[in-house]
Amino acid sequence: MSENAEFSPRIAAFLCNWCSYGAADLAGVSRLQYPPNIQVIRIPCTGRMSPKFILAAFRKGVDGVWVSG
Amino acid sequence: MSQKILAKNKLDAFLQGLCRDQDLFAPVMKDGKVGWAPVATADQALWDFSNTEMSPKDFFFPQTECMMRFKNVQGDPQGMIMQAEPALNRPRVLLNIRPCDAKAFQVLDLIFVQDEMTNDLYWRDKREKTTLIGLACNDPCPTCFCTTVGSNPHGTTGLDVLLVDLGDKFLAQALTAKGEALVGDLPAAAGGDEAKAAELKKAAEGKISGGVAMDKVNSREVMELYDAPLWDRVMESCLNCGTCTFCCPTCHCFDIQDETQGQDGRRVRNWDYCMSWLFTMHGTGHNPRGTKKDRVRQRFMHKFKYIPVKRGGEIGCVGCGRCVRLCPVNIDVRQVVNDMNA
Amino acid sequence: MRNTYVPYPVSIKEVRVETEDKQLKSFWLQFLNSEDASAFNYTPGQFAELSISGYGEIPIGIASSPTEGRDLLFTVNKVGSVSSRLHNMKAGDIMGVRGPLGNSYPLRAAKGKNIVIVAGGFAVTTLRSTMNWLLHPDHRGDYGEITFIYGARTPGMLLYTQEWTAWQNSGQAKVCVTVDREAPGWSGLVGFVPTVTGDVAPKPDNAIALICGPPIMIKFTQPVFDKLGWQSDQIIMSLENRMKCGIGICGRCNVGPEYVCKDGPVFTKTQLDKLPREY
Amino acid sequence: MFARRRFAVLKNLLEYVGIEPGRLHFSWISSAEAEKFQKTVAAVTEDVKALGPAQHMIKDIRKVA
Amino acid sequence: MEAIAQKIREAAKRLLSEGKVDVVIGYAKGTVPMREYPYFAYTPEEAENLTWSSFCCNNLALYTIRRPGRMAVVAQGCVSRNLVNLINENQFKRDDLYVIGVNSPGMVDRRKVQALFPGKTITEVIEEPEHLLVKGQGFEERLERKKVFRSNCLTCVQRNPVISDEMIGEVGPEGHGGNIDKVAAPWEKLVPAERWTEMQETLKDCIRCYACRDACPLCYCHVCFVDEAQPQWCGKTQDEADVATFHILRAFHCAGRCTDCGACESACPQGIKMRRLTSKIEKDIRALYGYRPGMEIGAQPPMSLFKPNDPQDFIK
Repeated sequence: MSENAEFSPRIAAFLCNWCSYGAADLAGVSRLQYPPNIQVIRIPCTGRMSPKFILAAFRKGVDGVWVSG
Repeated sequence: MSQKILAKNKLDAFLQGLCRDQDLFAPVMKDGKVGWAPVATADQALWDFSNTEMSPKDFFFPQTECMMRFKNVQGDPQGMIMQAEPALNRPRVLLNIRPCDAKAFQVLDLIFVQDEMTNDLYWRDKREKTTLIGLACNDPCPTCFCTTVGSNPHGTTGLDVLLVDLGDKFLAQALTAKGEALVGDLPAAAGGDEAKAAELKKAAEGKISGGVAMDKVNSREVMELYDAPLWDRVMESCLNCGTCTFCCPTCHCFDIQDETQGQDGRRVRNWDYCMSWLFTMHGTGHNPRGTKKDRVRQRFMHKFKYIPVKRGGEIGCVGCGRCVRLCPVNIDVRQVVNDMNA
Repeated sequence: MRNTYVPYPVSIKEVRVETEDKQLKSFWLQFLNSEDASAFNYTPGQFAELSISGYGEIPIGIASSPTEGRDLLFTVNKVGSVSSRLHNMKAGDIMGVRGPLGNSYPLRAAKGKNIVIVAGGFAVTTLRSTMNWLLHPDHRGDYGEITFIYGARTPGMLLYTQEWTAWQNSGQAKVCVTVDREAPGWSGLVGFVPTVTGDVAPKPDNAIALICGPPIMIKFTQPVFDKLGWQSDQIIMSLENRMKCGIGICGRCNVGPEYVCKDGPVFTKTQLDKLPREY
Repeated sequence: MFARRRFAVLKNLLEYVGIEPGRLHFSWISSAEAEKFQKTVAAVTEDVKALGPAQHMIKDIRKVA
Repeated sequence: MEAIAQKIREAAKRLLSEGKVDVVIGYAKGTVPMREYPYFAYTPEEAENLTWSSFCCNNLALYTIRRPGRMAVVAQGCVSRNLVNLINENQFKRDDLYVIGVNSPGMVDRRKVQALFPGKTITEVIEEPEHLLVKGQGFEERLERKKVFRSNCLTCVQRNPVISDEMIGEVGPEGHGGNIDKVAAPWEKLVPAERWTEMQETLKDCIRCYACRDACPLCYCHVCFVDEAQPQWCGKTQDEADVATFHILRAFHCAGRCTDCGACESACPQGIKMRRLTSKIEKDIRALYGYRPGMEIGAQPPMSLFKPNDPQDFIK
């Protein structure tokens, strides 16, 4: 990446299947625009979320992690 | 080989010569612990210490070592093909290494380099490019037992030069051609110096109080030792942690793993330890050394029976005493071997 | 001096699904460099580390015989991450092979003898290699009677069906293939390997037995051989243990002082009787 | 709800070891709140962007080891 | 100290000869100075080997996990709290356990003692009521015991066992005068960049031997996350991200359970101060949920509980 290019972060988004994933779906259907920086990982429930996932995401080089129930 | 004298006020000049074309390492005091670090002058190095906290084996067998790299792209002409990492580019000198640790490298040579197939180039390359200047122990610790496992506080095995501290000067014994080249220009020792060194050696040997007896271990069959009842007690308090194996100068087990990051990939080896249940676990779920007892027994059997059986009587222990000092539950190898020998 | 940790690059030439449960696939591998192919000199019973960059290595017995040419055959059960990845690979993909490793069946020392081969499940791989080697015109004349006993759970789990059918039809060997239970469309033998071995009753005179299979099969086959008067040094077995380096250093596959990867995987029963059962 | 306690402790711990607070976000969004989703994505992206590329906890295998 | 040791031996002999328990788990004298080790006495004769001193740094609660039969455990405050933890986590039944309670004198950090004699070899350490007499090659010195306590002992709040079936010696005062809140979470006062550097500095010598995990009575998972292979959560290398992953997650798994017994630091062959991480968690759990682990049988562990009004300012 060149120095001048605007920094475009990579964000791992852990979304609950029943809540935020549905919201993401609805946002898509409703044609709501949002930044393309998130990579969505669907989890069955926020209760499935483990700190291991968050650290693994950072280890793999993401710039931020977002967990949403 | 020649016996020379290295005056203590000439140490800096000697060290300057050593680090001209090579990387020079020596034991230093860091945060109250004795460890290895690069040095350039004599006062940076330690000359009066018992031994380094950890063994110096990671100079030849780093805890994490990249073996090969590859381009992680299937379909690219060079993709997925492993390329070995380049060899060490600068020779090294390890100054003030203890004779027990040097001896350990010779034991490991027998394991890392056996024949054309079992020929660890990573180990060999570093061994061949490293000169070992030993410092004889005049004051062995209470946990040292080198003389009872075929080593010696003034031992020369595996060293290129042995220094003996005579008070105001060192007696420098060249032991190999490499060593001769380093000390050849120093003034020759007088008969009295050698006699004094011999006295110090005798005194040092005399200070080693505890030890192990190996005669019955040697004569007993593998299965007799394996089935001996002592293991039920030895294993009881063991935590199955890796302390004893990681601090040990002769433990050499490792694991090989692949790692990828985007288009880069590497194959890397890490120290591994027989105390871990994962170490021998099969893909099917079967584990040949499934219990704590199996694993504790493996470590002692490996060092004191399996290695001697396979390597012409050489013992996989040099008596440095590190595991005795560092084991979190004080499992004392001397007691274990003496129980094996009982 | 060659760095023996670096695998030879090979490409996958052909993939074949072997069993009905699709857990076993065979891979024919072709060396990318012809000098590597000539350096890879092996004999039946040896194994190699299959290397998949990014995943790791697995030790697998060589199922092809050197008499079949330069390409190598491996039959792999899908269990861990490396074998699962391999099962997803296709013809043309690049991977690596490191070896040949370990010792081999003592076939040259057994010249002039009768040979009994007992195989169970997918442990038949190195014995396929052995059979092809023995039945090759250059070698067949050196041996007496050859008996091949092979069993699997169901007909669909039998490997190399075409090959053993051909051996059967050639009349060069006595081939007894069995499945555990009656199955539709199966007209061959039914019963466990130890039972079939007892029925075939191979004679111990001037013979050796090569046994390879799951521990439970070996456990029950041994008494059959004992009963028939076989001596421990006539019974030869191949072990499997977890391995990494494959060259007798890394410390995990040892059974007592012997490293399965280097001193084995082939041991006589006489040797194993003196070793801990850490396999 | 149990997760909330876990997240609270973890978030504090990661901040404590020097991971900037803005790198780790939590939110509750119901499946009907598409607009909140849109806004939160934007807010999270802004926060992370302001911090620049991550410096810690990254494993770089290209380094010599 | 020796009087207490004698009483422990007597109690153990009595329990074993009466057949009340199958084993007494206590400490025996180590083969090197300042190191007592976990000892298992099965017979009244073996009970003779039990000892008690200020070098009993292992947490014996560890050895009760998955151990069949009836056992007696020599327990000071922290060990008893871990026993309570294990009972609350259903690892064994209270009835199978006989607690031989002892007031903890405060255990001594052998590294602190050694640090006072750099490069010298200590050959013997003799216990005196308020002092330690340290002997070595060519030196002899008397140290004030309190100056060389393990840091966790200095800030201990529970020196007496919380459960005991038999108390050896007197119930002593609680605490050693240190204030945990003053020393816990030492990196809190730093800015983020410094915190990360401090953690790297703290962990730089880690050799990944996992002695801290293995010495900890909280760590009894059949498969630890560092050993999981598919997927592998934590690489095995010495890379700082791998080392940090291990320590952060290990600390996190102690949340609401750590009794600050210090067994991890005492076990570490490299002298790593991993309590700098766990003390933060211990402090948070107290601040957020008002909980101290292992103080009461039947208490619900905070991480398996929630209240509607739990803090959630951090959630958008």
